[in-house]
Amino acid sequence: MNENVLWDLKADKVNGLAKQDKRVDQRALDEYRKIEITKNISENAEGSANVKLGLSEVVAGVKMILGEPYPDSPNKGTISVGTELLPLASEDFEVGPPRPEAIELARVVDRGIRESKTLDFKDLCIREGEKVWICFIDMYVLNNDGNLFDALGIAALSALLETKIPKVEDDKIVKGEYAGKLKLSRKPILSTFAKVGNKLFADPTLAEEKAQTARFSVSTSEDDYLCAFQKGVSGGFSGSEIDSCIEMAFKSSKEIRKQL
Amino acid sequence: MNENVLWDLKADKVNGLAKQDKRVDQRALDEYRKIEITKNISENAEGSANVKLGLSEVVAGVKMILGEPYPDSPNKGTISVGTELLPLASEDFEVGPPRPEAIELARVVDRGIRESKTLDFKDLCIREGEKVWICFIDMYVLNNDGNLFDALGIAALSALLETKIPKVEDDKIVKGEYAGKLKLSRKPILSTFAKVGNKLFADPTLAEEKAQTARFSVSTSEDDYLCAFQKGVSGGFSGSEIDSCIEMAFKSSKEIRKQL
Amino acid sequence: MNENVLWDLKADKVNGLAKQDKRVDQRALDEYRKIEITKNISENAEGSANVKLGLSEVVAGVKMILGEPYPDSPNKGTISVGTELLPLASEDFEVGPPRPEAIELARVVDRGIRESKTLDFKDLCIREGEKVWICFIDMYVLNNDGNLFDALGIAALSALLETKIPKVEDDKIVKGEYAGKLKLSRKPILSTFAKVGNKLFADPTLAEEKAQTARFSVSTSEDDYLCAFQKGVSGGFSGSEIDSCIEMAFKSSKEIRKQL
Amino acid sequence: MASKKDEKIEYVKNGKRLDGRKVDELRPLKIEVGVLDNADGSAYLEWGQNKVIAGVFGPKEALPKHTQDPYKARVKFIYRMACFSVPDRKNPRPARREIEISKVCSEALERAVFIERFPNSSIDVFVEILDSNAGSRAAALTAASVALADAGIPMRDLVASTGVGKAGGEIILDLNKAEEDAPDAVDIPIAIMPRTEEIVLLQMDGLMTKAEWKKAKELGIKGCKQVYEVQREALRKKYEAAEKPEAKKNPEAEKPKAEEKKTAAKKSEKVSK
Amino acid sequence: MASKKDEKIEYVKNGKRLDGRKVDELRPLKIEVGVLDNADGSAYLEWGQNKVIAGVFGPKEALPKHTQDPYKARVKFIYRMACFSVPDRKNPRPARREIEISKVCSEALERAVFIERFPNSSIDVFVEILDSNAGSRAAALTAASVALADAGIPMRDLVASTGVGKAGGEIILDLNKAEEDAPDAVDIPIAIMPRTEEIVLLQMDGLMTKAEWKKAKELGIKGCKQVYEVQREALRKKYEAAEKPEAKKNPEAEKPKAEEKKTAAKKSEKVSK
Amino acid sequence: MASKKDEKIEYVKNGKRLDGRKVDELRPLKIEVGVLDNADGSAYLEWGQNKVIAGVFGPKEALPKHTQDPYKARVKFIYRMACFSVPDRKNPRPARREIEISKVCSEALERAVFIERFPNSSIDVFVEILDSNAGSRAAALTAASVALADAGIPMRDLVASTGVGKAGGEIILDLNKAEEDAPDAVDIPIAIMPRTEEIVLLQMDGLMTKAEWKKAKELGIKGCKQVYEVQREALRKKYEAAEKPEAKKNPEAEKPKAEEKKTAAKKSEKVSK
Repeated sequence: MNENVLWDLKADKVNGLAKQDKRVDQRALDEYRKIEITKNISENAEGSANVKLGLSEVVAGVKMILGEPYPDSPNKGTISVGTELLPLASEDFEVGPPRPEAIELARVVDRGIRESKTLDFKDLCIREGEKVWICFIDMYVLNNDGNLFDALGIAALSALLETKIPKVEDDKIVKGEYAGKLKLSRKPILSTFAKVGNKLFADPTLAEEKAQTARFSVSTSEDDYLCAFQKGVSGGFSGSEIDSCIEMAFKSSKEIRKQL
Repeated sequence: MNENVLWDLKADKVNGLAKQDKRVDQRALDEYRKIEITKNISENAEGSANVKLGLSEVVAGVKMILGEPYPDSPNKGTISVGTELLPLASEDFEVGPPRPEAIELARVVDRGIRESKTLDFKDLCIREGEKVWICFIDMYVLNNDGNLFDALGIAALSALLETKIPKVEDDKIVKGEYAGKLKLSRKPILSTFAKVGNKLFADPTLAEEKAQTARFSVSTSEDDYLCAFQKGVSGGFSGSEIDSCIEMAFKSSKEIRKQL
Repeated sequence: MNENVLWDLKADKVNGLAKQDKRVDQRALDEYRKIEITKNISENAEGSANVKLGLSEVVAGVKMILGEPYPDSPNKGTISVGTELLPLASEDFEVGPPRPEAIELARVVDRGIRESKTLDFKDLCIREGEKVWICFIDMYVLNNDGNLFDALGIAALSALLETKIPKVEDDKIVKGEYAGKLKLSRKPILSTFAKVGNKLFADPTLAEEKAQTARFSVSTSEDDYLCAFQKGVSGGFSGSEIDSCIEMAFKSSKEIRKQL
Repeated sequence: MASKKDEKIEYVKNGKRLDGRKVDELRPLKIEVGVLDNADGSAYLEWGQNKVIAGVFGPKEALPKHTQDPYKARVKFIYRMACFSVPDRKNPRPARREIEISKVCSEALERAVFIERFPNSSIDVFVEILDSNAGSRAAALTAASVALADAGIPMRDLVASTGVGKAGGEIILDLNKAEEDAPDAVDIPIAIMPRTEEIVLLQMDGLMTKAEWKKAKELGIKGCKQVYEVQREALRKKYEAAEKPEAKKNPEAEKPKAEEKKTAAKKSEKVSK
Repeated sequence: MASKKDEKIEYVKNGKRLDGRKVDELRPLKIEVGVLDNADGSAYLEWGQNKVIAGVFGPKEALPKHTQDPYKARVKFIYRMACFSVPDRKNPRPARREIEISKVCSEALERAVFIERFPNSSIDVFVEILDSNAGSRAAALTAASVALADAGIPMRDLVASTGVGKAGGEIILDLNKAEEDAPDAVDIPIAIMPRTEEIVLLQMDGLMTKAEWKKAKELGIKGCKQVYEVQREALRKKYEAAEKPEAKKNPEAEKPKAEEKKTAAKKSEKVSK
Repeated sequence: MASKKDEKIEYVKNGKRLDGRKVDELRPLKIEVGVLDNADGSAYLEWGQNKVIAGVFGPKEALPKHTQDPYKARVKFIYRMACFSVPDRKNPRPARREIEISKVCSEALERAVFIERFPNSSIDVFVEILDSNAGSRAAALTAASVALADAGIPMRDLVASTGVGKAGGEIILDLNKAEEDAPDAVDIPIAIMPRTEEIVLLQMDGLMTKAEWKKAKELGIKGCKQVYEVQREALRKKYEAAEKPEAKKNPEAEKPKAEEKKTAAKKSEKVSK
């Protein structure tokens, strides 16, 4: 059977059940799939993590690289976030330069971290105007069963929480020696919701994403801040739907934060 | 009706009229369309202009950027000219890296300015061997109704004539402060001619370009210098045709120069 | 007749003769085609050579460029090898970024030279940690009649053997003056073999490459070292076939070395 | 990336912002419709210092073929900044920021356009930013939506967009660059279809409480509705001008309406099969 | 590019290497089969510090059309390193090294797969290196070959691979990074089909004599055979687990076997003609 | 970009230039025809220090399909410089200069070739600069035109090209690098079809008066005609050699003539429809 037809049927099923407030895998509408976090999956990375969110699986790794600061913020380092949708993760992904989907994922995860101010970029300054840390967070999708936003968000944060800062001598990194851990002041969690019919599903599976008319992601902190929003897909939300998503996000993010 | 067929018909009409020394829009063979120049269309640019040449419309903007000189001319700055054929300007233009057409346009405009010596590149030197100005002229085509060469040439010159040089302190640009205007000693004007049948048309429209067998552009200065030539399209010119173009160019460029 | 069908017929002929230990051009199985080396084919290059191997023809040129050393080898310069399969060399080659075939050729030639230690990269250091020579070897295929590996290997070595080191003053190259020749301590020769049926052919022609099931290249030095291997094409070799190739390579490379 | 200014700035003082605006006041907004000759629809927009031009082509056959959807048109939205439209020269290659904005704006417009009426088609929207100072994506989306209407593309409603957010602890509409550089700045680009208030674009950067968000949401929707009025007025002017033929720029160039094009597209599909 | 260490290091002392291994001893090798849900076949492999994941899709119609071979399938092997898998961050764009490794590994696997049974098809093998420390191409090829078996692709034999070479004058199996950095280091990636000992991948870097090569060859083949045992054991475990249905990760997701797919591919070809 | 030399240099002294040439004298020019085995036509050219190789393939079906013109062939001319052909190493990626030169040379050759005889076809001309010293585009075009003739492509006339211009106030033919670096240097690449003197390529850089241009034009046309003689002589030699079969490089490799190919191309079109 044609791949697209198969997904159409799955989406139909999702839509049918949604009318009865039900999901194919019998989760509650605001319920997350099982999360498994494995830390330090790469010794070459300064910090790394593998995250399984149901059948979705991703990895993230951090490399701390010496660089020069931007002229307009001479006493600040920065972060740089990249995502690759590996072709082994889905028949839909291809070899090649990052597609808009991958760029959006990277940028939303980036904003969730950056705007939460969990990292003080001044901590990443080594010598004002000359040497700063650039914290590269590279993320790879190994298996796509939906909600890559949240899986990648958790992986990036988990990798950062493990990140050791290399020792620096004479402006060069001393391989294998570390000067301490990266300091994070918050744990921002990205929570994504799919609008299916007029229902809101937390942590959508791939089949639910095929059925969704709109998507909303919100990054929240343990001290009750909203840090970032991203609305996607060609449908809309009412203002109160957005507020419902935010309420659910604050609740579910608390649970996820415990597992970090 | 097929787009190409439509243009073939328009070109036929141009060719038919050319035999009677006439043009579709009733201009004389050496007559330019109406030119409208709007300066300072972008505050972020150090100088900018919008130019309408008939229904062709382009913009040019100048950014003065600090850079290092070439090793073999340590006391000189330089210019860098780019053109983009925006897809909103024509159904024929596409998103993507610059095509040979765009590269030729940029390079001919560049030579018209550079080779006229209107800019003394030594004026663009800040500290010999270390810091010079690179004068980036970025041009965009907003609507294509033919003769982009001349429209872009006028836009680039108009933008340069407005260009303010940013103030520099400690090798850094002080945002929003200026140390004077860019000095231009000449006003080189690019004049382009289409060969239609055995006639030479100044300032060809898009329909005339579809009918042309050859194209010739010449940049001339107010002090009677030729500064640059560019012959294009798969046809040829006799030596005396080139000379006719040059005569017409000196005449029409005087008129255009008054409107700057 | 279809191009592919033609090559299939040629390959059939190669295979047929192979059973009788014969080759289309009547060479012995371990015999090379005629080699013609023309040195200094480009004055702008610090060293250059044109090599004809039968009807295969390639050029290589060396440019010595000032650069910075890698942080982990501050007292060493380096080499960089590139290959372009020019479209004029074969109907199969196209304009565009290098294909895997071109990258493999460049990297195998690179390893043959680099790993033979014929160049002492410390000789390429000008000032430790700051200035070193980068020796760019750029190679172009002008006509492909098979065994580009060996033709390019000979061309690269011939170009290096001629290479003059530019004079340096104040960290800048003095154009047209030289401080001596590049020092090479070995003459590594790449020798390539095609497996056709169960026979091993030295220096395969293009038709023989179409018939081969596997390819093996080995770089050998005059002091009896093996410097590099590369097995290619979707077939395999027995260990003793590899050893036969190595024996043949030591023999034929001696002959080739005489012609440098 | 910009350095945050001294924290002691008061961003709202006696009900006035640094540039004299009230907290719920947009920067001056001006839209002109039908400014490009070749595009099927177009608009030029000035919004504070932002200057934006938008052009629309389509609906036309979506190419390459594998991008065609037999159930609907795609809206291809391309947002690009001119190299000189920012304080430091922008690299001409599309930045990841431009690609992301293009994606979210495409999705916002697909909600508004009756895409299901144009199977296998593409509606191409190109926006070039000629000058910028905070809020260029709202400007781009607002201009694009007017250009779509100018092209005669049938839509549920216009999409109206604005920025809203926080600076110096105050919830304010349509932040300018100075306000976006506040140490506590929050920027929320929002776009709605004003008739239903359906939110079709929503992004946010920065730290804000739920209470602040609720206030910002109200203000943002209110701002979008002001934008909507300017959009409608601009379209009204164009139609009025169209009734006086002498005002037309190029009377000869009759453009086929989208609905007619649709039929043409269908025919050409048949031929190409 | 790495700087060579002090020449006085003894790489083998009392029969033990720096990391305690014997000269003919592999680093710890662990393979898990069927770790990815969407791929038709997959494997996760740890080999010393190397960590590798491989996924296989196919056989499926080779696209674009002009890449189709009417006589056989192609094996498209893509080897990539995660940016964080090396001591210095790798640029995300594929390096020339990655492209060359992809090419030679494709060719090695094409020898093992019955490619002639799948005309016009592509068998896509993707390998991502998550962590590395010498020998990542042998790890990639070893994992890929298991993933192909997991996908039910018919093969002459598994391809088993290892590194072998020289450090400090000693011929040793499966060099680690410290050994690869020896001043006289020689690195020889080798892969064989163990049943026939046919060599399907062979590369070499460094200076070695014929006698050294002969010793290395023996040791390399021996090493590949050890790798082969681990591959077979991993596959055996998977099949045993498959017989206990409760152990299955996702019992609903029945994957079509390659042979069935082949028929399907043929059908779709007919349709597309 | 080169720094201009001291202005006191006399570029012509007692009728002689710095390199001993007269004002209307070309640098030594040598053309060899049919130097490449696989190309349908080819030429190797040395002109002063410039060394150029040109190869022609076609006419053949233009691909991709959308580049086909039902009324004529396109001439695809690709001009590239070897990285080592210039004083500083050239980046291997095609520079904007190379792309522009390729475009104007394509257009020049399309005038000379009977492109209307080969609808939907492409005639591909590749030129590689192996060494350079001012005038490489004239060298490329001159070589390409001979290679086209060698390929049996029917042409109105050969295209002959040269540089002409000004240095130290003197109008001179075929400037070398030292002359091009004169502070008042003007460089005019020109190409004509010598029988009609039709100008098919003309570019100019620098400041010159109309009177200087007229003098340069005369001199340029005269120079092109000298080049033409060398081209014809080279082709004559090749044909003479062709009549002595033992002189042929590869007697077996009979190349189909272009006119025959045309028929073949038409047949294959029918098949492919």
